[in-house]
Amino acid sequence: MQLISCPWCGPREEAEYHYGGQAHVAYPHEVGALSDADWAHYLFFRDNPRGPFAERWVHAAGCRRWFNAVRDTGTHEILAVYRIGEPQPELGRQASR
Amino acid sequence: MTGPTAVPEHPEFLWRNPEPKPFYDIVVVGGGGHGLATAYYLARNHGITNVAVLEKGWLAGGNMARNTTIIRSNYLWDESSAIYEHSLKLWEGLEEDLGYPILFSQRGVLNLAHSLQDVRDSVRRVNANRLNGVDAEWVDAAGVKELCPIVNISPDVRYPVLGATYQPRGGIAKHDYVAWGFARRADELGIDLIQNCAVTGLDVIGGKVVGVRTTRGDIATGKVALAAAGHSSVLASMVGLRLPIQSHPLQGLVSELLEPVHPTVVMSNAVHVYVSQAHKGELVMGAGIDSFNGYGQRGAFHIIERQMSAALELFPIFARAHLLRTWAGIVDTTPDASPIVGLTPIENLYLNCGWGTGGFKATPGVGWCFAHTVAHDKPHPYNAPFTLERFTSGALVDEHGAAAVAH
Amino acid sequence: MTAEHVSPSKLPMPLSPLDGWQAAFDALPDVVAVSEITFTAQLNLRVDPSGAAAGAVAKVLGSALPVQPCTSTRSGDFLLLWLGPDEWLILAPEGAGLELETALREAIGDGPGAVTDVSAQRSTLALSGPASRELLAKGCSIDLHPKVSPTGTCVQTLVAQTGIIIVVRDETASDFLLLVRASFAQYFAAWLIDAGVELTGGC
Amino acid sequence: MTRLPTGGLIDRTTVLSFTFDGRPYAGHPGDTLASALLANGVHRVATSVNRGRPRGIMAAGVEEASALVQLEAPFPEPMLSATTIELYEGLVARGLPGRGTLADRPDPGRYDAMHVHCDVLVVGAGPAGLMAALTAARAGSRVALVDDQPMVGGSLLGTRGELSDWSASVLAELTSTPEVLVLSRTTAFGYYDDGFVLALQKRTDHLGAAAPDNAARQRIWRIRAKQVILATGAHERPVVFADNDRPGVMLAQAGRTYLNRYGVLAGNRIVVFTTNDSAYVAAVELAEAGAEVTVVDPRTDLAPFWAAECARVGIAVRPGHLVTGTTGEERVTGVHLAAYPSGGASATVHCDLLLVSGGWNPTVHLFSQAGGKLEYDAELGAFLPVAGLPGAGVLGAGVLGVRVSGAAAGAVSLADCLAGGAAEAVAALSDLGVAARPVASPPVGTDRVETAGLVLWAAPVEISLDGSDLSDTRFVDLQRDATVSDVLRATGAGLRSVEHVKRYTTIGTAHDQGKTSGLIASGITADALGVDIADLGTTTFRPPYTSVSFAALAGRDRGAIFDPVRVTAIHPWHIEHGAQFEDVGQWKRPLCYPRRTASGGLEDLPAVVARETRAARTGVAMMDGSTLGKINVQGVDAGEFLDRIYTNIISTLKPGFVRYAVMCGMDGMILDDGTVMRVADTEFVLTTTTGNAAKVLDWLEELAQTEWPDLRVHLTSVTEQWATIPVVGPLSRQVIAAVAPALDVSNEAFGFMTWRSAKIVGIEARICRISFSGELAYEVNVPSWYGIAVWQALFDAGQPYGITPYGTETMHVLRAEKGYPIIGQDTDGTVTPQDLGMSWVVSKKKLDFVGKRSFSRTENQRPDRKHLVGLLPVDRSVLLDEGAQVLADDDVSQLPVAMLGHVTSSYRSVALGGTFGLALVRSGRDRIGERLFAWQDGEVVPVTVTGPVLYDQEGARRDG
Repeated sequence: MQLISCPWCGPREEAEYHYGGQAHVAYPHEVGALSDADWAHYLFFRDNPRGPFAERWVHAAGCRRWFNAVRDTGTHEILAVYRIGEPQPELGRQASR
Repeated sequence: MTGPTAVPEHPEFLWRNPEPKPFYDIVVVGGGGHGLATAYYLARNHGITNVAVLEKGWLAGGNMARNTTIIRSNYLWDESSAIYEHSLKLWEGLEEDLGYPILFSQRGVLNLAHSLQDVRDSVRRVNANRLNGVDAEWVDAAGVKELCPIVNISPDVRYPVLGATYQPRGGIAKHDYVAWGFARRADELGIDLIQNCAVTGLDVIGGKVVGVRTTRGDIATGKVALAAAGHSSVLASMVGLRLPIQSHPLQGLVSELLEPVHPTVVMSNAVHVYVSQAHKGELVMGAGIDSFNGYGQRGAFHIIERQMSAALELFPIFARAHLLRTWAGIVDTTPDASPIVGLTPIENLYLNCGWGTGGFKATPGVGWCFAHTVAHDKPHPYNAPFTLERFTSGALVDEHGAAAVAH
Repeated sequence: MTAEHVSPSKLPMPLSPLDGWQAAFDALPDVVAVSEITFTAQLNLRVDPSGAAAGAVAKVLGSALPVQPCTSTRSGDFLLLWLGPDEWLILAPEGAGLELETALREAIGDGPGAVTDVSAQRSTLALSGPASRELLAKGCSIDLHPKVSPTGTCVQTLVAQTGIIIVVRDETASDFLLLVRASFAQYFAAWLIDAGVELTGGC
Repeated sequence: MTRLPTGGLIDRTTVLSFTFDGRPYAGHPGDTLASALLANGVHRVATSVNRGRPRGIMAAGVEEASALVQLEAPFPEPMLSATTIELYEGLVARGLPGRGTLADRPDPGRYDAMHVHCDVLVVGAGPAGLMAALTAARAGSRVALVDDQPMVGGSLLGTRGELSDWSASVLAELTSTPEVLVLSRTTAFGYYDDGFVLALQKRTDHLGAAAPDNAARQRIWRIRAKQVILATGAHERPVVFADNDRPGVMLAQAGRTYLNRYGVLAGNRIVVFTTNDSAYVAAVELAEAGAEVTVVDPRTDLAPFWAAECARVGIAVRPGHLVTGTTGEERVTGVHLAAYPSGGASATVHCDLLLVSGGWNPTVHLFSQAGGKLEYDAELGAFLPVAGLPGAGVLGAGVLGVRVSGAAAGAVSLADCLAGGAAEAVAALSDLGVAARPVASPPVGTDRVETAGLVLWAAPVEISLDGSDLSDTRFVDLQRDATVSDVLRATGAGLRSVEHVKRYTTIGTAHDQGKTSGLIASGITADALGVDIADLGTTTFRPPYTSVSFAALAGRDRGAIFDPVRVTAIHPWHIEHGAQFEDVGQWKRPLCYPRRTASGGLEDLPAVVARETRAARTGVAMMDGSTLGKINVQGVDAGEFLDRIYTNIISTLKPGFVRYAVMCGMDGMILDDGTVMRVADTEFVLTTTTGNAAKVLDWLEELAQTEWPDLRVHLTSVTEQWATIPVVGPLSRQVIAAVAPALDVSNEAFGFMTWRSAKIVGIEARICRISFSGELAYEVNVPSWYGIAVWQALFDAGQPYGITPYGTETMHVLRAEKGYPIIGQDTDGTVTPQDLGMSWVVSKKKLDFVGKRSFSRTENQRPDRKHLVGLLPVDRSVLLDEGAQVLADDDVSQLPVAMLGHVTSSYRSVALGGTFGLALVRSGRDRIGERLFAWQDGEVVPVTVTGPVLYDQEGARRDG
């Protein structure tokens, strides 16, 4: 079981968290003006890379705060965690094996 | 070999190990069950044999080697039950067709209901199945006990068994035998199965795919059929195609060999268990999907622990069975828990992915339909509803919302 | 008894979520002691700790809010538990809730923040004794070693299948407060009692 | 008897009786079942799975591939290795022919789990592990040391007491050091992410029937370590030759262990077949114990020391030879020798025990699971860890590293193992920022490994096998009866990957998971393909390292505490009053309150529901609605926030008022519904459906925190804060008036969809005039401490009016008669508010809200979407099945049949005078008045389509 570092509470077991998928997918402006295809992309299409992935987690059983993490989906290693509103940190790492 | 646990021998010859040729009419990416079945049906049904199947590791070493081999077709929606039922019918003749002992055992599949809403959903599905020509019945708790005497149907447990849907024609098969049966036939028909050959790029000229770059050299081709399960997003991203897919770990496990105790297949979504006893006697079980995206082919252990608790609620006699081996595959999940099989915005590039936990049972059916799609540049009627476009129009085939039965 | 016989001046008996469980707790081995602390006032407080209202809130509470994550502060009769960067749970003596709620709402005024009475939302248990850490370790992944979780530590986490707030009241006495949502309280009590079947006092 | 008169780590003063294959035997504490059987001269313990060949004991530990037994007493347990069962009084076991048997009765054992945290976890208490643990302990670190044996020492336990005093002193020091946890009988079986190691402790198995009832029989230790040092040793591997499976063919180190640890001389005429120096010590010690020993070694450049030792104790040495086959049935009686490498049979040597050593495989399972890389070492003929995995670092969790020391890292000599253990501990501590000195190694003699071993997977074959010879008896995997020929068949079939060979032959898939066979299979495959084994590799080391019982993994999450049972504050009253319960998620909700009938039985469900609904429609009834999710929403932007969440407008609601509201997902499908009560300008209380409470709160938090962090709004769950009691029916006003005399309950003063504060029996209550039944109704909310008191007060006050408690089934009937949908029953995640005919709840004014954009997608605009409608069976005595499919035609002779939809709800109704249903039907609202057919389990029921509201369509009853 992974340890995930909540930016507030520190490292806790994965079971305390809920996963929120890709981070930095903003709700579109002026949704009424979007084409069906663009709206579908917002609704259903998310990146799914093998390697570093900026994603959201919530410390559901802890402080209930959402936060972002960059995690390598190949190794499961968490490379960074940062609070909502903070920019995604630059990472000098390469994609996983 | 003889003895209670003996299974049929594999044949003396399976396949060649050819070097890749510079050109193929069709390149199938992914040497798992779907890729091999697609290749086989391209040759068998459409007479197309200048085909390569490219596998980055060893044939059928991905999800095909990591699933729990449950076969059934009792899905809720017309679109789903049609393609899965097509597949089940193919399963029923597959041993003969492939000339390979795939050990398809139609021992029946029970999907348990534990709440009144489970019962409503189950009855709804049974009625829909029957009207779609799929064998299905609702059995009460006593009926469950009759079909599988080791299930605990006591009303005093935390989530009592209120009944189940039953598909008598469902069952299990032996996954390696299935994959190798397709592979051997495909090889016999002249298709090149190329292992240790990872695709590193797709060449697209003028909106048309024309070639594949691999770790074993560049290959020119007329058409490319992607059948790479959990890795589909990574492949699609090579041509800038984004898919509504997320790849998650899904774990499975097996016990030691045990004297026969479990005559059927039991699935329980409410307590997250599905279990059968395989041919040699081992209990084969699957767990729920890990929540996070992951290509690591491993999941979290608390999922397994929780699954064991649930299993013992249903099957108290499993208490001292032993966990012998655990593993994880990578399942590609879609927003509506239905697959994507069909054309892509790029000409001559075809997509088969998003099967989530349903891929194994669909193997012959999707191989048949995907081969048709690739050969005719047009979906087969059975996979026509499973377009990429449906996510834009909203015409989803929402299997998790409706039936809540995975796997 | 019918409604008209109820004297309006006499309140009915409140019942706590674990009413009737003390005998079972008492039957646990001597190396742990468990009891429910009933009817404390509990308020959920949301306020920006760096905002204008924080000072007024501190005045009401007699102490600044703990801003270090996973800690708590005792202030007179109040226990202030950190629940999040802008969220606290205030424990106050029985009956003090309404007055405190009013005062806190006044302190926050029109600014961002919230005060919610959650007195009956959770059951509060006191757990102490030399085996209390061992008991919790059977279902809790938090490191409750005194060096890691000293007196004042307040963590929200999972024990077995339920969420919980664990407050370290006294690290040397192995004395903990456990707050569990009321609907889970009987499950948690049953879990504790089952966990206590085999306790060594070691670990 | 083969037990020597003295020696061994067994307690000879105590005799343990046990039964094997129906025969009584005796052994001692300290024995394993295997050692006790050998002490009794029993070599054959099992029968092979497919070929029915006699099988014996080939090892002394977990790598045993042959001696599988079924335990029968004190409780049946399938498939254990006789070498891992500690002997106890009354043990009953039998040899297995390949498959175990599950008990047919419930397991009385208790199982539990324990979390533990440490700086340094040391796996294995052999010489390297003890040194590592001691070094870390003296540095003041928190240390956990786990070992699968009942006593520390590891490989030292198989020696003549080497370093036994030292081991004892280390153990004493460790156990007396605070912060050090020593776990014996504990097998670390899996490495998971971030320093998480799972270990199984067998706590009472060795006590047999004497195990205390309250003790967990087995415990899963969930160990979270900052640094892991794997000192897991190595497993000796055999060499494959013909008939290598006979009882009496054993690993050399096992023969030595049985002698030294258990005082058992497992044979009198012993052949030791070795390709390396490590087995010579076994030969010498066995000879000194009285056996006649012959050493067969394919090498010709024998170590002078060992040659001299052999001469000293009278061992005949056959250098340049190897064993190609054996004779015997129930036990080996002799071996065939051949010259090496020239081949050619040279002799047969009689023996009753054949010890084999083909070298050592480091135990790298956990390291490999941790992601560690392995590299082939041609000299050792084994895959070794390349390096540790330092600094994989979880943010904020300190440094996490995995290191390997001792024989697991390829160390051969005892001195190297000792020094390596200390050195790895120092390195691990250094990564933790702790400066430590390695503890000094105890003095040891010079190890007698002088000559390089020969890497030999299988003895060359005397006769040519064409790869299909089913009479081949050169077993690679004893449990699977898989032979060299099977491997050659696999490669001949075109297989090039070890994973394929494994699946073709099944080698490595049995109980031992190929601990002794996996590498050999790779070696034979590599030779057959003419490739380097270093490139070919091995199969994956999947967890668990050794088998773990399902019950151990389930732990205490069984039975009553398998999953939380959530109950409301009023639950005791329901029990006391005979309620039958329904599981709704984790909640127990009263389904109904059956009464005793005149005949003494209980009312059946239709009778109860008829009585309960009649009370609600004609008198007064009450239910426990406390399970509804409740969320307090505060903040100056609370109204704006809720406008964005719900499909309808909330911000216009005035304090004192309540509004029904629907929320959708981004996809426009209905997520949940409930009421919104405005408490004050900046405060609302929402209700959610029972099953969706957590999901809705999570969803709102997600939006508040991640999409709209600018909104000043705070969400707090108050689900358990409030007990919620709907009081329903035309006489409900009288009941409320009775309990809240100060409240003006008139319709004028307290209108529909408003709420008031009032005291009920002195308790401040929030009373809402909302109705989920169409009747005049009040929803009483009080702090849940007073839930029962207020419930009782309402019940008492309602007695003059015959107040009737009702359950969820009656609630469902009442709402369905009014066409009110239940989210999750009448919807399934594919249903929009428009589909339910609730366009009125979708604001046209709001610029946007969650899900709005999805309503304009092509699919949402289709005229033939499914609509919620009512269905009246033509025969009103026929009850539709919930889940019946709706058809346009009653002809179902041609499958598949086009289905229009399905029945979502169906009840018998007293108020409607017959049965009725709700259904989602394609273009349903355009079919009102049409005749359709419900198909249920082969029965076709004609129905008439109606609007969903069947009772009191004009809404005349809500004000009483």
